Amino acid sequence: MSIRANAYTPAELMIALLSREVMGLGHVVVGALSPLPAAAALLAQASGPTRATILGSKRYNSFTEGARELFDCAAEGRIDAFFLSGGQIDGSANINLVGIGDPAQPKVRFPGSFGSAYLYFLVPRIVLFREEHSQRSLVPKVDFISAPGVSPPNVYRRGGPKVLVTSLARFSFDRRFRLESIHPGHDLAEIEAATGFDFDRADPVVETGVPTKNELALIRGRIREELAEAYPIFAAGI
Amino acid sequence: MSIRANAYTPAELMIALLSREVMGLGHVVVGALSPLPAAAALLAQASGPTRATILGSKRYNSFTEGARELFDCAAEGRIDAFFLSGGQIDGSANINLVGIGDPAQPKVRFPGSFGSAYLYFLVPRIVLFREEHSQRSLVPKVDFISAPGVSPPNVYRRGGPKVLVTSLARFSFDRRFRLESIHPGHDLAEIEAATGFDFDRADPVVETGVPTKNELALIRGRIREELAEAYPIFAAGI
Amino acid sequence: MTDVLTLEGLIARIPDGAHIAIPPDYSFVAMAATRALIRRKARGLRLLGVPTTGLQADLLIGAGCVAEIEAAGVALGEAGLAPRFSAAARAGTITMRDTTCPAVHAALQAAEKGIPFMALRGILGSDLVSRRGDWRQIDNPFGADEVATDPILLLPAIAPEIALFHSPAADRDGNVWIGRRRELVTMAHAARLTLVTVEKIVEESLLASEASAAGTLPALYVSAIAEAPHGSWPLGLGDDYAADGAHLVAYAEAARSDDGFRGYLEEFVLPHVY
Amino acid sequence: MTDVLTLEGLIARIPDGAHIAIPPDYSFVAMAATRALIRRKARGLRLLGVPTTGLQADLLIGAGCVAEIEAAGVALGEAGLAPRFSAAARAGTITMRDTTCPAVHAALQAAEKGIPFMALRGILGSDLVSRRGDWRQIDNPFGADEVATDPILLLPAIAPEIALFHSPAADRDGNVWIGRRRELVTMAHAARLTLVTVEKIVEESLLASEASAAGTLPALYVSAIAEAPHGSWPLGLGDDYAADGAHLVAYAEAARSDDGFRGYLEEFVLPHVY
Repeated sequence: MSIRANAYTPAELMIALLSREVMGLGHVVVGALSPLPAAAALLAQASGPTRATILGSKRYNSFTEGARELFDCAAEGRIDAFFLSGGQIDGSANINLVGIGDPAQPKVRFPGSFGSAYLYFLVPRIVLFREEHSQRSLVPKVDFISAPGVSPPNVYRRGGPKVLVTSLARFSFDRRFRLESIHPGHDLAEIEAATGFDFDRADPVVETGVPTKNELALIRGRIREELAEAYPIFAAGI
Repeated sequence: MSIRANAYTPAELMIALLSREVMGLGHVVVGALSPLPAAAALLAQASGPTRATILGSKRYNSFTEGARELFDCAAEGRIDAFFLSGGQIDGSANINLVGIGDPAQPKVRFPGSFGSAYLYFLVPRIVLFREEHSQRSLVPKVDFISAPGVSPPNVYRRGGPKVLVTSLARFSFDRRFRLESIHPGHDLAEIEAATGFDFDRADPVVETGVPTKNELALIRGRIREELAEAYPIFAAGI
Repeated sequence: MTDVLTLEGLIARIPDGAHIAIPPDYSFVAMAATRALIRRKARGLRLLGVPTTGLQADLLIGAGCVAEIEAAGVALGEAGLAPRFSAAARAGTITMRDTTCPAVHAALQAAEKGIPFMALRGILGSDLVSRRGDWRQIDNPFGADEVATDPILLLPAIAPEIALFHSPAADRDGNVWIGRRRELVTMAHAARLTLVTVEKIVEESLLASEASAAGTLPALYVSAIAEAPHGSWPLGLGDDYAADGAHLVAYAEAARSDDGFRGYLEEFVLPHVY
Repeated sequence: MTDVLTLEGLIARIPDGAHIAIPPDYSFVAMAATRALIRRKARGLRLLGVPTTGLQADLLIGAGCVAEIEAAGVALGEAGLAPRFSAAARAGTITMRDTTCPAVHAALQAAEKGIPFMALRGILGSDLVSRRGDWRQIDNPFGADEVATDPILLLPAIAPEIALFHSPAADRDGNVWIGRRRELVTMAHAARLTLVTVEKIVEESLLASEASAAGTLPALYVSAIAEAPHGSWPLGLGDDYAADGAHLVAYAEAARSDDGFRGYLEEFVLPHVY
């Protein structure tokens, strides 16, 4: 491994990459149980005009109408970006947050769909993230569609998945995934082997830009501190 | 006039009679611009287990969800009685709070329907009141139905008008008005001449019970004080 | 970001013809802003009373600022009928869209939730339904009975261009105190632009404690604020001050005639001292 | 009138088989009441997470109190998956009704408004729709386009039998502080019975000032309250105390096995010291 590749942790890489996906947007919201996107949104907020709303935080959450306000806020067009993940993600950007196997008696049970089935339609820019890049997480077809990646033209839809960031690569999405860049230290063959769905390739597929000194300094300083309120365990581990 | 009839004012008679219509009920609500019913509800509250909610009051209004809570509260079945009036009231208990003549350019314009079109259906016991007992106020057919007195059987309706109290008499209502009692100092001929709609007669039609000493003492003391917060002008005139 | 403007700067954000949601007379009415609107000769406004209105609409109507008004009621409280509204309605110089209180709330909640309509019980058989034309009746798809229909009204969402009100306080970030007047929150959520005049701008963030946050509309929804001390007068404002009852009675008397109303404007509105 | 009861008296109001709405783990969860429910061997409960749940449901499921659960998510926050929920779902010993957060809020709002359903955008094409069966798709009657359909989902109202939560304070009249956790208000409005445990009962009315009234659920909706100091532990409670993270991690570890979970119950639930 090069010195450059050693200079940051996998989590720091994810945080930097996810923050670039929302940099400069007006209002970026992060759901529950999402420490990596929370750090990324705070990094975007620290670097520009972005307002970051972090569910689970009191400091970075100005909602005062209870748990439903996030969803009404999205419906009103006041949220520009949101992060989603999935136990499984397939080539049509369908995400599965429910489980593996028959949903009535699953082999593996995930926590549940949360707001995905709604926000996937209402927020213009959905950033998908999945650290584990494997045939197990990126599948040909999800066992359960918590939220569909694409909809028929007559279905009211103001947004959807635009990009997927994993620990190996970055894909764009427009009805199909397209490999845009590969993170340093990995190659196309590795990604092809680890991806369960078909995808297109950008021409050229470039190398992902590593975290800058400035990004790393912010992550290790200000962002870590800001994150500790809502994600104490995760922040301690950065 | 007898001494007895001189012992109370017309407003005191209305307050006492309206309070008897809601006495002992759990939750009685009074809308805006309704000083007589407000006094009546406070009198019921002072005399028994009733909770009186007075819109326009801060002291006798525990709603904390803004102006819509009254209506949601009624829909949840948490309101037992409400008072309504009308610029016109007809023999089917239709009430008109909009105006006389063509609604697009009325000869007389009333303030509007407020919550009547809703609460008339949702609150079990609606008490109608109209001080002016005349051919002008009690009409064969209203010019505009703000809220209908009766509905077809398939229409969801949990309540409606049960009684009408005027300065002359008390009527019950069950698809038609029925004269139940005549206030002291008045007679059937006077009421027949002053009423624009057909009505049935109870057998016998009795004399309305006058305000008791206790009712009058409460009205002139505690109720007047309690009322002054929301209706200072009216309370000063009692 | 919420802009901090002068009263005139805030009013300049309201174009002629704007669709403006306003609160009822007992609560947080932007009267100083209303007088400023009259001074700048606003025209063609479409008012939405949430769910009713009174003095604010009566002044604007009398001053010729209003084309249309939707409200469940227009009256001056204990001071009686709204004289300029009544006169304009009789003359047919404004379009009155009669409604009922819960229909206004439900339609704003529909806009808040980004849904095209909200169902509401009651109302069926009222002439309001036939007069409006934009409400639809359907058979409840969840009706239990296989034989009988269960008619229910659907009300289309109302998303006002502007929500305009007055509040006791805002902070420098633009968070606005609304207390328990939560129809103001719904108005702001449903509206494209929310403009708020305030008694004062405070230094400490209203979101700093859970206690004050509970009664706060976040700056996220507030386009601009402007200081306007005693800005609800002659109406009252929460715990801050009561309505000026004598003034309201005098207004109701003066506004009965065109001349009397003009005299009122010249004394209390046009000089820009109130 | 709101009754002031002991914790056990309050819990006695919850019959076996009751349909209970509960808040998410980050907010006002009645954990002391949950332990009391386990001690009294409640059975057949149907839980509604508003809109999610975590430790509370996991404990009740592990202790055999739960027949069915409807929630948009069940997890222990930073401590990871909910082990007893996952095990029961795999074994098929509970019925899991998967949903999505805004659908829970909308269905409770429908109950609050006394309407049979609420429309909601999104969701179409999710397997949630086909799995549930109680949601209906219609063509939006207000659709602008004469040719194309505009499919939209209708969700039936959910009116829980009981809303159960914990709060920092109530007053003697039964008014309960909820701050900005307004989903608790919606829960209480929608539910037939609302039972609240509180850190303390205060002497001054929470409705005495506009400032405290803004964050208060009125007693009108509160059936009974009971004092339960530190009653959200090991979860956090607003500004009062943070979650006990170490305890939650230890629970998540212990609850991975039947034996570990039984040991947890014996140490922290059955002795009635917490």
